[in-house]
Amino acid sequence: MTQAAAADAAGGVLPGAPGESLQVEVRSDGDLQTQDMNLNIGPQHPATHGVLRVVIDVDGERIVRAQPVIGYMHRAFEKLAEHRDYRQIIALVNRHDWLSAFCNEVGVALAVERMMELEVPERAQWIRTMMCEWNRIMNHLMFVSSFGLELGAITPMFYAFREREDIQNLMESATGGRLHFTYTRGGGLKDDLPLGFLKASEELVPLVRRRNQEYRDLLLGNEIFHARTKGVGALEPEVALDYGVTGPALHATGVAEDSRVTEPYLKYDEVDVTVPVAENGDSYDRFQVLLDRIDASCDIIEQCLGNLPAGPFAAKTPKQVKAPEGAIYVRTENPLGQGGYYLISDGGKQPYRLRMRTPSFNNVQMIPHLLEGSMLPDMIAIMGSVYFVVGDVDR
Amino acid sequence: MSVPDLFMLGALVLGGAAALLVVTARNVVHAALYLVVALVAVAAAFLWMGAEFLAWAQVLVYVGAVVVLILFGLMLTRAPIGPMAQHNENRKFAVAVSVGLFALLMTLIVTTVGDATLDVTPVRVADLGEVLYVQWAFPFMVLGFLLTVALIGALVLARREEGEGPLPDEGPDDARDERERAPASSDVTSAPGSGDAGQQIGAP
Amino acid sequence: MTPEEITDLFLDRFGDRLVDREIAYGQATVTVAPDVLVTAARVCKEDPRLDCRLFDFMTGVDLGDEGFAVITHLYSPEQRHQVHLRAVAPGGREDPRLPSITSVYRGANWQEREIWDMFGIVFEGHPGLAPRILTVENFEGWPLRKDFALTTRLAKPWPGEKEESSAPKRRGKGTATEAKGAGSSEAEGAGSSEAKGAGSSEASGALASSGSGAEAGEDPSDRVARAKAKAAEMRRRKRAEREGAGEGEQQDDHGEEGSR
Amino acid sequence: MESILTFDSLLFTVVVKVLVIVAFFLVAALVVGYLEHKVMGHMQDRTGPMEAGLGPVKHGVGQLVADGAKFIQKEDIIPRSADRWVFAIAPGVALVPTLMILVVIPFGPGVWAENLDLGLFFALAASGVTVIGVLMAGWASANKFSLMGAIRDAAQLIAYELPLVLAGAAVALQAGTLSLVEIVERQNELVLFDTIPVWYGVPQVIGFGLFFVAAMAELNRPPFDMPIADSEIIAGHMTEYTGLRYAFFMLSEYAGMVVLSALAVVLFLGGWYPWPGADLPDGAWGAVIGTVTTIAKTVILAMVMTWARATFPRLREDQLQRMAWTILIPLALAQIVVIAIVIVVLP
Repeated sequence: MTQAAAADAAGGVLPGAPGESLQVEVRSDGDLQTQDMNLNIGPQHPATHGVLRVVIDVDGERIVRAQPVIGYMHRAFEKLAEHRDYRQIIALVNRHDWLSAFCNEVGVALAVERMMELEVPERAQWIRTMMCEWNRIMNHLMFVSSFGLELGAITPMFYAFREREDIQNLMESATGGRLHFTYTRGGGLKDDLPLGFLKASEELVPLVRRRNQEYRDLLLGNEIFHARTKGVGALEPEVALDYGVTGPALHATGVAEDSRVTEPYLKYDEVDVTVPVAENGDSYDRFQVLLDRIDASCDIIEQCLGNLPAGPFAAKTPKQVKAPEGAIYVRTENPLGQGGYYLISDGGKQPYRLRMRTPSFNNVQMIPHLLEGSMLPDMIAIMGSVYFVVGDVDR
Repeated sequence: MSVPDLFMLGALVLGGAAALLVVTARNVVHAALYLVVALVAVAAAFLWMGAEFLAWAQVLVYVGAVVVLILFGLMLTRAPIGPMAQHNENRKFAVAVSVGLFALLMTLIVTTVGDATLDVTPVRVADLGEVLYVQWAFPFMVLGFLLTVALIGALVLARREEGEGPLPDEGPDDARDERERAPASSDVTSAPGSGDAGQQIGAP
Repeated sequence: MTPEEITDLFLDRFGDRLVDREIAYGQATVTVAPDVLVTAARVCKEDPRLDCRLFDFMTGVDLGDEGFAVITHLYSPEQRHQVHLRAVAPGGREDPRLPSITSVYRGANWQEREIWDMFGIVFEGHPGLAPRILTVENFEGWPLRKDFALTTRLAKPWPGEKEESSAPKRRGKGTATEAKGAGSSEAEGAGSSEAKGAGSSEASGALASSGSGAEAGEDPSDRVARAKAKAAEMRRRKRAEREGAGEGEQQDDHGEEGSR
Repeated sequence: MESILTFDSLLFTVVVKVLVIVAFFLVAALVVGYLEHKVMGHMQDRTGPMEAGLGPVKHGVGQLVADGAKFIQKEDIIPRSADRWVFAIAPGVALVPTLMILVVIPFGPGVWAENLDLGLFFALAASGVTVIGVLMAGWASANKFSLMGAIRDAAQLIAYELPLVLAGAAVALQAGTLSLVEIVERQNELVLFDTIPVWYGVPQVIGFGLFFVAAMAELNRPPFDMPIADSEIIAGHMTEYTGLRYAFFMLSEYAGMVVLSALAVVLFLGGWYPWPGADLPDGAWGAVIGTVTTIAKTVILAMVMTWARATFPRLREDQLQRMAWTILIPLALAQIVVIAIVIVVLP
């Protein structure tokens, strides 16, 4: 791996320390002497979605070497999880990918429930499914807006946040949270849906659909957008699988691996789940898949609304949630890709080990593969379309 | 001494000082910036002598294009901040040559022009156009043709370098093919280009 | 392939090099000897019957005295089956070492770096484990090992450690008021509103969040008073902490207050 | 024609002209800046600051004034490794050429500071000097992002100066003069097919488009804002600037919008005449109507630039260069040839 080799060559020290601001290295191995400039994109940079740092070497505007540096947001969640009981972990896993809080919650709840062989009421499962999809739309709107912004189109940001706000209000009415919902409990949900939630949902779905079409027109219908994204950062399906890239980035390469379909959880086996795919795996396709996924989520929400049964919203659980001894791996299709919790229990109140498999970690690892050889402005188009949340990378 | 004389003197002093600084500055970017001052002072001198067109052409071509290219090239290759140690062994030789050249030119100018008085009535652009496009139309066109040939030749040279250069070719990606050697192409095309602009504007 | 077929396949292929096989929750875990780990990974990827092309994740596990194990999860998008490939690192707790599978899966690079960072397991043949990927460069120790204590827990033991029965009385009479369907609504069909009594929904809310400090069936004014008392208590505790060593993470304070 | 700002004393005239130009420069930049904020805000379904006002007029009109006051108070930071004096004077160097162009722009009959024989040439020459300030800022900041921004800006300017100059040259060709005042006058006399009075914007619609696009590229306006692309190189040459110096850069951007829009109005949209072939009354009324007309047209063009900013993503640097060298410049040259032929053939 080039980045690791680079770190080794530098004696394990990454280039770009504060003092060497304008030091440039002269390469003399070719006829034409050019100077590679060493640039630190991040940890404080407008385009890195948080504190991701990418050390790049540029030759003019072309990136010769790229090396992501992560860990600036490492909060030791896996260690903390070993010192929390299961209901506290639900509040904990809200935090690593703050844009997909509900989907994360569901993952850990599913792991515990499956180990305890807990029967979750139908209603709770349907509500969870619906909430996952609302959360997915919220997440995708964020990336739709920020991708436009990174390419220099400021307007989609304001538009998408309008819908995001509506969905946030909707979810807040049910969960009490705007970002960290903590709505799931082992065996069900914290609370039933409030009055008027279904009506509001039903009104919101067509609105989101209509607005989604607007984004399509606004961005996908733009010549400059095409020029900036088509053929940029094309990812091959084999490489994507090799790196463990999942989610929209994988679907854009034509691989329709989506655990909602291949390994259904919650009520995904009872609804029609469309997995939008594309062919080329470039930034344009990744973005298109993202927009299509919003529509697909709208479909699922409508089905959930139609199928929502009456009944209890939480199962009767023992006072102390204790997973039996053993290990289980639960995969969920999070908005950014496949999320997973590998839970090893020794029968106690706390997990013995909880491995958080986050989509962003694998996605970011793949980024140098796309960056090397591309241009500096393409870096923005690539990093903005691989879709990651830095908290999800570092955990 | 009249007001124009004072201005002229000012321009000469400023330009002379800037020109001296250009060669003595220890920082190559500073030198380029002093060059801007020197060139602007020359433009001012042209202006006071009634050669308005020449003055603005000086600004457009030399300040707006040539110096920008110099700065551009410096920054692309290396533009260290702070003074540089200059290990130029030809320094004394350079001084001798420039002093000699200056003396030669001054002698030539003084002997040929002497103390002739200058007519500072501004030249109308229309007259300039008349001279360039009617009286000297043929030499002007030859000049334009030569510049075009030079332009195309430079382009051809730059192109070849791009294809066979030491840059590793990394694949058939379209975006990669588009990377242009920006300094080379702009270098080649813009200097004659600015001349082009001058031609067109001079048209009556 | 069913998990049974997968374990059988490994048994055929590796014989006595297959240390252990286990099927739990429909997931097959095969433990191979460290020297065949790379081969096993290659088999997973290239054997057409397995065809696990999606590299999912790797994780280390602290096994106590036995040392450490590393589990690699692999998945086949076409066949929709998964394999947990497990290997116990020889070298015990002092010098755990395993061969690197970066030559098989590119994605293993960062995952192995993370395991090295967290458990100190050295992967032989890895292009470069250093610098530490998640912790800071000069971090000492291996944080996810069980003998690496969480500082906060040293300063203040986990409140939830106490058994449920010894928890304060105010834990609520949740079970008494378990009105099973009461909290649910008659939300049938489109647009119908969910009518429900506030009190009853709270009861089952407390039930669902088993012991999350939810107080069911109590007078609201009581709750307000207690919330105030709790806030005062929190403030007092924080002040005491500040005056004391001032260490310990604030976020760990909410032991029993939980998520409410 | 004489400028209305001409008085008996030369010195007094000069002082008045300088004061008027600087005042107009500041006010125009402020107004266009405010309009951009508000127009873009409403396009984006948001209002922005609405409370700050000047007296009874609200709708956020006082916001930019307040921002200006804030900029003045802010600490002026010069990075330690920066080249101090170059860093310090760079914003001024970037600002002055824009101010200079304003000298030759006629706003109404008699409403101009100087009617140079070579007005157009002067304006185009001055507009090319702005980049020196940017290069100085980018280099002196001792910041790699600044340097990249400056280099991009220089490359962009070199590429777009040509279409700008060539589009202007085509107008000069048709008008037969380089004086901006005379260009406006001749433009108003243009009658197509002996019946339809039109401005140069109609026969030279390609030139107008080229000029406008090139002007936007020169001003680093989106979608040509790579030199200050915030998501790529933070803010390009402005990265290290704070306070008043930063405000200077912003000022030169907005003033540049005004100046180049006004230049486009003068060259292609009939200057101070409200409609083609119009006749303005002599004296003060004509001057007032003419000035209002010019300013209105200028603001409309500036708002088109704002519209583009709210609509388009950013182009890539190489795409921009490609566009300049392979589309705009050949188009501009072809246009000049066509116009020259037409002028020779048709008397």
